[in-house]
Amino acid sequence: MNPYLPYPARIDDIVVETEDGSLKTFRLVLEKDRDREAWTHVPGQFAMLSIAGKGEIPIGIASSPTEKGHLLFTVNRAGVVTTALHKMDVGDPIGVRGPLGNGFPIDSELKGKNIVIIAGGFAFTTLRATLIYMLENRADYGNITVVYGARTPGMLLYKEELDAWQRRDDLDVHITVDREAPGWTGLVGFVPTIAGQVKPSPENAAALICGPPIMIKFTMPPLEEVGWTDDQVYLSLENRMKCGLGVCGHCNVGPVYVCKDGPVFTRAQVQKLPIEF
Amino acid sequence: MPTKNESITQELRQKARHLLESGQVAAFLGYTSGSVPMVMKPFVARKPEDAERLEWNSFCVLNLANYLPPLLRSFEPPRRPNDPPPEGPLPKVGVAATGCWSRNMVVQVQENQMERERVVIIGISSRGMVDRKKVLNAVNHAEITSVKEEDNSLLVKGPGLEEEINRWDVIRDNCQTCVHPDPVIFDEMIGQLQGDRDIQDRFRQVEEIENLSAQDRWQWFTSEIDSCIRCYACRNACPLCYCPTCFVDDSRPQWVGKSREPVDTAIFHILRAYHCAGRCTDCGSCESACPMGIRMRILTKKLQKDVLDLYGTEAGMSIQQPLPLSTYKMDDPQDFVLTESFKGEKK
Amino acid sequence: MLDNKDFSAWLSRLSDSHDIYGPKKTRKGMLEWARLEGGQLPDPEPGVPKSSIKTFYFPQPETLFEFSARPKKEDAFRLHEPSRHQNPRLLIGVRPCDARSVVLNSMPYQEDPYFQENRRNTFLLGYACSQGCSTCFCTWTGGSPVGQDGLDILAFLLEDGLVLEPVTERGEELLEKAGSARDLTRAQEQKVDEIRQKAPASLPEEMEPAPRLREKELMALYDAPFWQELSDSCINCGTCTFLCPTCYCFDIQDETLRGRGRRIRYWDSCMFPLFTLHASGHNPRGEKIKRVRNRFMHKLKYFPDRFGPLSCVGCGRCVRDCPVNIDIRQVMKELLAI
Amino acid sequence: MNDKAKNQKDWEPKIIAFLCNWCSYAGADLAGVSRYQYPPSLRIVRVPCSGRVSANMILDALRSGADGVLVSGCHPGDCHYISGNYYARRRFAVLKNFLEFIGIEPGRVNFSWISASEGEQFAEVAKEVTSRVKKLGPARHLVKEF
Repeated sequence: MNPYLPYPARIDDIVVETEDGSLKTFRLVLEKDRDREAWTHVPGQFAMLSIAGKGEIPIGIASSPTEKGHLLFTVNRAGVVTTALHKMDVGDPIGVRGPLGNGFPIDSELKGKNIVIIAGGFAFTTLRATLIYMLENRADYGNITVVYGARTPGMLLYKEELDAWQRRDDLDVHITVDREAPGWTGLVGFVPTIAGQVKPSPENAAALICGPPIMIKFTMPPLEEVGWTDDQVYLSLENRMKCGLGVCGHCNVGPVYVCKDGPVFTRAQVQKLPIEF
Repeated sequence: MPTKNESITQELRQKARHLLESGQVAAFLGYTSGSVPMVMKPFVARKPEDAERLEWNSFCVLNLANYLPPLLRSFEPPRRPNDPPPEGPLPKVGVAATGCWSRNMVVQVQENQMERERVVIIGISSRGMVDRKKVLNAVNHAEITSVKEEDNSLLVKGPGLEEEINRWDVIRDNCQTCVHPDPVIFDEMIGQLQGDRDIQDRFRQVEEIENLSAQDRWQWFTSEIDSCIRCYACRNACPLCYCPTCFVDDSRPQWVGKSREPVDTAIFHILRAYHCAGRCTDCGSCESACPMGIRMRILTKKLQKDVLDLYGTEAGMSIQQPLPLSTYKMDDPQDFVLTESFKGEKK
Repeated sequence: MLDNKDFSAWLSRLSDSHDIYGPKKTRKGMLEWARLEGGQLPDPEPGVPKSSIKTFYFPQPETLFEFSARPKKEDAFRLHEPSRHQNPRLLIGVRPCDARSVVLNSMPYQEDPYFQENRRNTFLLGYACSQGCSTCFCTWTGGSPVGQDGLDILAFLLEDGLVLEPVTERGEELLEKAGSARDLTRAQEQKVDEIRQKAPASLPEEMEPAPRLREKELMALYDAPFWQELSDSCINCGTCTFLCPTCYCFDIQDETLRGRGRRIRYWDSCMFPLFTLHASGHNPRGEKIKRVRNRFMHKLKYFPDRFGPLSCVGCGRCVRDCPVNIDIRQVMKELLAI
Repeated sequence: MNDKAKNQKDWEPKIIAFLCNWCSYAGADLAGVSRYQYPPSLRIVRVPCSGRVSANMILDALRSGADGVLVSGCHPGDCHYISGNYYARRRFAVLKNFLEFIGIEPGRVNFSWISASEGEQFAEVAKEVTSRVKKLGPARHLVKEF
């Protein structure tokens, strides 16, 4: 079994997520029955997407393992590979290598806990996977609170699902945008501010926080104020990755490899590392 | 009786200490010795007492100008690319400079990599630096554990080895053919200026290759670079190579493969050298830094020769004189242009 | 015991079925790996060749697979692994430090099919060092100038030939084909014993830094003040990394050429700013000091924390060839003093 | 291109021609409109100015398998950007010598000035460059292979 060989896959559907077109969600289907059946992942894991002649990029898996038959990846257009990917059409061939990394501890530490999901911008992707998974296994978790924000209403991901989640009564959802916008009737304010207003209780709880470093930095003080500790907070790190197997050396932060030991770490773990992420 | 370099060392320490003590500079950039004979460590003295660690000898082969722009930036308040430059005078840095190093500083000023006002240059007229590889060849690659330097000789010792080598025999090729050993800009001098040297065959190495057939030249070029491990020591030792993203690292488009394959290695060396055209001062840093003994300096020397032949100028001789490839004349030679040679034929 | 003539004859026979390499002096006078043919012997110079043996395990570049370079066409991801039919390789004159690097590199490369296949396919006949060089320090890193780690056969060079000791089973099988081995004379036996005893003594005293560094607190080492001076002199080139036998980081890239493509991996260095640069422009190790520190911390702290030993075999190549004389021995001492 | 194709008698070289938008590209256009015959070996890349053409681009063409390169711009004095071709002239003079110094055959990399009105001239240059490159045979030195 050669871990460097991608599974052949095909683009099954493409959704333009944001108003500026910089984020698209790709629905991929593995071509071989064998690969499709063998595929299993944990929310929070990622995979390497391969475009022949362009290269590979690590992308968080946005679909939950409970969504069978396909994989979702929400991709920001940034470098060589993502730009090429954004130019691709439904039906185009693509390679998938993975799943890689550890994922959120959905079946261990998080089980039975109240869950607080805090996300900013396009870092929501693997948290979407987590949320879908938890909703499918609703009884395994306590209260679920979601705080999700983007710069503008048009930059929010998964808009239809957000609407559906807001209507559920077993879910406490707070969607916010940075500034007032025409037609927006929801919350206005940065994610840390809203998280401070929501004041989630740390009692038997875990927080999963994904977003730009600056958002994470300012989200922590209001949480700490109400008693959250670093080992209750789960973060997902992003570093440049190449092999995804903990060999090539690109993604190390001190002694850990983000691709293999992570990308999910508790904040307590992260605090012990050099700030190289 | 101290040797010339010992005297220079003393004076350098004294001047550096004074600059640091008086607060004229925030740091002084020089050399200190390390753990391996014949390899010196570029060293930043930040406190007056650090000045005592400065040393000057014939093994100061890397061009200190290479360190200047980043060192100066390290004393500036952090800012983002589009932020305005900070107000008020910024801390200065002192630096020792020979002829070629000072000329590279001129180029850096011309290319807006640093400001002349922010460096205090202690000029040293160069007596030439020693090529470690020549010394190793002289003792047939025996192990050397210590080298003692006199004004005109090196006493080389190792297990079962004790040999006196004539210093000039092992001076680097670029220093042997150096015409301008004196610093062209400086604030203070150590010792005297010696004036331009009269070198008859300064381009001999280049001419030898020019005289080969195209096929033999290609043979020479490829065999010269075939041991390249693509470590980029030549590039990183070069004060001209300051691009935030080097062409070898460009990904859109990717100009050159990054692995150790002959074509990619060749293109790397061609473009690296070519990017130095009209800017290179023949300081020899690239060659001295190369762990594999590649004489890539011959490439830049060829460019230097042609620029001199065609446009009559050399890089870094004065801040006022524009770099030869950043300027032009209406009547620059153009026999190489096809349509011009047609004209010639028609006449 | 084989005399040089028999040794050469044996190599000559082996070269029908094996690709044989050994250190030879180049025209520029440096010792470098070269293909040995027709019973040629390696040059018996002391010390390690310029390049390490990692290029045999971790070629520059290694083709991971090939594909059609038409990303939007049907056949884009019909991958084929490169054909890797090659003769077994025999490396002669490997120094014990280099041989040990293969063992260390195997730890992170445990599940790497390319590396492991190269390992299976490469036989190492080592030469014990009778004398350390001034830049050698294998005894500091858990190795020995007469060490066997990673070797298939260990040889002691005597004036009139070599004493060959099998280390692995496959080494023994190879040796069986050597034939015409003579029994050791008393004097030869004594000479081998003498090398075994005196060689380690010619090197710096053992100091077992690995366990001591493992005990130290990571961030205390990370925040040590001496990194600044180190980074002041460093030019951030890849000389140390690329000559180092235990630097194994790589980059992966697709190359395309007239409709064909291949995915290759090739050496990369944590000294290069691009190594950690995100597509967004953010760079976790954007400053030189962080990169310099990372290389040493990886070798001396991160790797030992993960796998036990240092990721360094004390071959001294980086010490010998660093253009600015950054010396890992001094870094070790600085770290141990914290 | 594989060796088999290269050995064929009817080998036609591939020549990358970097033509400036304002003069040489228009000149090439005029050559076509005026029905001047020239060999089909040129692959034209339109660039804003001959000053835009860097050594990187020329070497990239060779690396990708071009048998020859032509860079053509406005006549000195006619540059749309006043001085682009003057700078280019210095750079190319040095580059051409340098490539020959490392063993690239003279005639692989060529430069010319062709104005928008010189259609015939363009055809002539195209013929000349093609015949030079044909004489040299397929490029091998800097062609990437795997």
